[in-house]
Amino acid sequence: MTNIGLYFSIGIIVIGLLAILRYSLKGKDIDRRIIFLFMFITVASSLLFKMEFPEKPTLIVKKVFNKIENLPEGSRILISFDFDPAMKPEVMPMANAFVRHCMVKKHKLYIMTLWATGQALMLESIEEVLKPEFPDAVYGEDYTSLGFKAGGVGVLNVIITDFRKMYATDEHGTPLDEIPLFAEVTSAKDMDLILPIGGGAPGPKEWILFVGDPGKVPIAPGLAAVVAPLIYPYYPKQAIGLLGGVKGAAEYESELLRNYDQFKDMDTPALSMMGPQTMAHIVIIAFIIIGNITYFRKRRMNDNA
Amino acid sequence: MRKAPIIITAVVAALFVLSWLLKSNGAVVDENSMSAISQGFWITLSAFLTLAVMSFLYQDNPFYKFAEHLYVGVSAAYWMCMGFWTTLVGNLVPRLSEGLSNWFEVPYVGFKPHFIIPLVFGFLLLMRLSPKGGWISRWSLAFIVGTTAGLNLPRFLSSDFISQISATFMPLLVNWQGIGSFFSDFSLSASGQFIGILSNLVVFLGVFCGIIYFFFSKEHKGAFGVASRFGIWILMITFGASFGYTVMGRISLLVGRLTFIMGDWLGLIS
Amino acid sequence: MLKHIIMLVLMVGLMTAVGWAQEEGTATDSVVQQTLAAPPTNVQAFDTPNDNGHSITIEWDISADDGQGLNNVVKYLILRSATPDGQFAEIGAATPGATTFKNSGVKDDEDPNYFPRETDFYYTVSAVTADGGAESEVVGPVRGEGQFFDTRNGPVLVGCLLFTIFTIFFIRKAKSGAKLYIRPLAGIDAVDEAIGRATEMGKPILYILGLGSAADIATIASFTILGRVAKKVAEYQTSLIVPCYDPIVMTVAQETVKTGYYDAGRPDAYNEDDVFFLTNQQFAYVGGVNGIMVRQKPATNFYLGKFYAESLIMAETGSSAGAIQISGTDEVTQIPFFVVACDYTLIGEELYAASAYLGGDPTLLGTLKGQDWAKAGVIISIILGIIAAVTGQTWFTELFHVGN
Amino acid sequence: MKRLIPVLITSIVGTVLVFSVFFPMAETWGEDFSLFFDIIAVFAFFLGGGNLVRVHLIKVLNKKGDWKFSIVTLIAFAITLTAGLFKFGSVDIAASVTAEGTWMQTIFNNIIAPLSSTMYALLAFFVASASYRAFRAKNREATILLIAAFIILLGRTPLGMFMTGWIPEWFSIAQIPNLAVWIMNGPNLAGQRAILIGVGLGVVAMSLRLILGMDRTYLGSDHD
Repeated sequence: MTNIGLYFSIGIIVIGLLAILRYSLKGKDIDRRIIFLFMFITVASSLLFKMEFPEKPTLIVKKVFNKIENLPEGSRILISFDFDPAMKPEVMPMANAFVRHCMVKKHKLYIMTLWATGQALMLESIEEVLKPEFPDAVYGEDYTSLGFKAGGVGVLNVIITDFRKMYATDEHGTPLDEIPLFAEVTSAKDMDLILPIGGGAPGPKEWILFVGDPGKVPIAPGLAAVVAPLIYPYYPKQAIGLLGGVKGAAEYESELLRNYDQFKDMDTPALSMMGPQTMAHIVIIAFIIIGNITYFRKRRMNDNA
Repeated sequence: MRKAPIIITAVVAALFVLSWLLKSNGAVVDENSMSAISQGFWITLSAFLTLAVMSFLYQDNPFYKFAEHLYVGVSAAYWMCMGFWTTLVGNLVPRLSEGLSNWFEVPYVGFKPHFIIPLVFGFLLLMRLSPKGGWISRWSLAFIVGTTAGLNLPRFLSSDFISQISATFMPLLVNWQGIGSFFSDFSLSASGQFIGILSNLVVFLGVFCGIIYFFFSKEHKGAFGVASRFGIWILMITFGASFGYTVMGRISLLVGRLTFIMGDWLGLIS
Repeated sequence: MLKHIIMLVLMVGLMTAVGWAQEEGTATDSVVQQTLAAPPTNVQAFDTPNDNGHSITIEWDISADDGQGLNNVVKYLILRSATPDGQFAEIGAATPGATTFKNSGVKDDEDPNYFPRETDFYYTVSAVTADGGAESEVVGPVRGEGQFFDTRNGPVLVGCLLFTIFTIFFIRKAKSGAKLYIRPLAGIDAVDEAIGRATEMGKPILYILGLGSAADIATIASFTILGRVAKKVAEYQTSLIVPCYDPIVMTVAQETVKTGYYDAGRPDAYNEDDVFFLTNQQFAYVGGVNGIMVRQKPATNFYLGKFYAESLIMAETGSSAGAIQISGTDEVTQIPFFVVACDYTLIGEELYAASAYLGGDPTLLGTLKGQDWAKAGVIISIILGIIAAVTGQTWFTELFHVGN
Repeated sequence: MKRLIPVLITSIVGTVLVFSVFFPMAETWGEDFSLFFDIIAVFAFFLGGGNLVRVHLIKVLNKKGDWKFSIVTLIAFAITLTAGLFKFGSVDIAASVTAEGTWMQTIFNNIIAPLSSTMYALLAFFVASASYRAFRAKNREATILLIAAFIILLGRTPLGMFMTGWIPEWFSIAQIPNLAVWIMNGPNLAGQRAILIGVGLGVVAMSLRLILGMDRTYLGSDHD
């Protein structure tokens, strides 16, 4: 049944593209609202009729996975949710994959956010992934959350030397000194790995500049696609690896699935998002080609005239 | 012609109510969550707002304007509240007043008199709202500017300058094993020397020529011009690559929204 | 110039004085011996280098039964006491295989996690098995002491000083009237052309300063270019629209435009309402700007300053409205969108250079020269660094080593 | 006078923060100033809110432009502010503002989240139309840009492997996904680094000018 729907919608898209191609051969530009409509149909139809593709992890993602995999049990890992609902579909899968991986490896998890709008998303990850999937995890002993603080780099500049000065209490109002996870932790330098997830400022770049570099803490950022190219220069010295966009997240999810049987039923939003992604990419590529045909046609017609 | 907007508004309102009713009917209720009616309302509102924003793609219209103005008001207040509770109550109150700390149930750190400074600067900043006292808010602005400058100067010098230079120090020849193996393996793996050497060479030349392109004291002629030409090509590859890479991110945002509309709201996908 | 030096010296003096006037503290204690696993050997405790004094680092060689021998070590415990034969208290643990531990704490003496400086401590490390721990010999006394200078940041300090000297030298040179050459940029010629086009078409010019604050370098560069554009606009008698995102940016922009009109000799043509505050919410701002583009159809759009995700929406709307577009930003993530959607783009630093070129302000020109010298330094260092890497001279790379 | 004091403030604050990096003894000062900054930053949110109310009130009072929509903004602002400051729906004053069951959580999940993410989602459409309209091989530079984007677009999807998966392992660089990875690690890294070094220098130079009091643009004019 789904196959029929899928072929049908692909058919419509292809016929539509051909019609535009014919139009563009006359050297005319199409209204951009038609392009908008195409994008809508493409993404909607490929969502409706599920498509999934296998993912092979690239080296840069594998390095992050191996780092978490090979850290000794009980290592301290800090995850920072530096994003808002607008970036959520892209980076939330990474955050959840990191949480799962850290918990299954029995690392100690420290969760925080530099974005006011990240607070609710941080909670969502704790409530919907961490607690139900790892019911044995004890708050304060296996994981803790510091919540949001305003100030961005100002916050980072303080926690690089002293957590308690910035956070008198955790998110629930418990003083840090009463939380076992903070018993031996003074500053962000005591972390074994930091996983900043985000795509704006303050975000992964600030973590590298203000915590990773001065404190020599390994950083493995999970990035929205828009900033990923920007973070490449920091790899591999200042960032041990990175996850870029949904594809990075999908590769990480597939690594988790491959290595841990217990995750075989987990939801894999990034992997399932790769279907619509692929279709949309193909349509965009088609539009680039059509655009160039129009351009050369137009130029030829002007030359002849 | 004046009738059209009224009809459209009426139709949208009717659809809104219909969706509210339908969603309230099917809502899952447990003891912790809100009532079915309010659940139905909120999910309908979310869907309405999503569609209102998307309608901008066709053209500007009153629904979009409504959504936009709502967003502006709500988000400004949201940031204020978050800042108030986390930073003012969380970091300032415990250093100034024991009574207030107990009232807000935050652990009192002890009286730190110098924390009156940010309080004063904060109020000075608000003076900008008054027509006459605007000039004094510059003191706070100066504090913000000074902090940014002081934080940025050493960090950018260290991470974006010195570390970036030393990251470019790469041996151009990686484990050379003779010309035969050099030309026999064009793979990306660690054993592929050709690509390893090519990558190092491209990074070196790219950084070198890119910096030459951004060199403003000399006219770009002769050898300098050639290098700067190559520099702009490398930059163009960079921009093309970034653009291509970003497309993925933008689409996932759309996927996220459509999943909500078609799944959570219309129930077409599970 | 003298003022700046005096200010710097005063600051150094102040900071040093503060550094010496810091707190002191107290401590705790224990000793037992057991023989279940071989104890760790060669234990050393020393003041952690390059810190504020509130920590001590302990290092040891792993127990003979850790990963080898009986292979029964489950963890190491680090114990501390104020006297060599007093009560030793556990202060931390390390995983098997670990050989180092940092005993650190907070500077605030009212905090339970306080770690006192300049106080003698004795340490012992215990290799713990399921049946109990085997303690090493006691080491100490050792005390945490604050270092005056963080040597790991040596390269940064040197870089800082060199760059400051370069910059001040060139600013002074520029101020003394020396002609400093700056090469012409493609985007700059386009500015005048675009203003001329708007005049011919009888349509307004739209100037967007971006989302930055008045302290952002890109915004400041944009102000200079805005001044130049305003002057030209006044000369050609076209109109200018400047919607602002930040109220402070708006006041500065109003001044800039007004000055431009004065310089062109047409102060009467200046209209305060041309430069106005729109809103400081990202997408609401985009909505407003898009509205202006669609309704007033400006012939030329300038986007110069700090931009984020809104860049593409504005540039796309502008180009579909048929405007010539000139853009420039140092926000690297947005440059590709501008390059694709606009006619001219000032890439990153070119924006700063354009403002120095157009404004002719000696401070800007001087800094630009300083930056160019620093870039020459980068190129030389990279070449030397590669030669050093090829010939295996690691000391050269070490010169650029920042951090631990 | 009106200019000297702010310039002095900038210099002192900036210098202290720079020094706290190099001299561990001054660390406490660096921390305190960062905390001051965070606190003043919250007042900047208040200033933003205040400005918003002022602008929209003026619009409503003068009945200017879309003044009816400004009422929406003002009401939304007032309701959200009240809900947040009084923590409506919260069981415990120490709990976070957006804790489970609070009004703020409802507002966030059902108004802020859909609005902000849909605003961003519009970008997907604009990216598509920009690809169509602007990615044209007009000259050499534009062609290079186009090809790079094309390879990355293909390489980031399974389509790339599908098209070039047959190429043997020893020449795997020609497989599009590998080529895409190589472009990101090679030329892209080089280009980004060149820009990074340049912009980094610009930021350093700017910070230096501000700390030394040579740049006062941010203060605006003397009369306001």
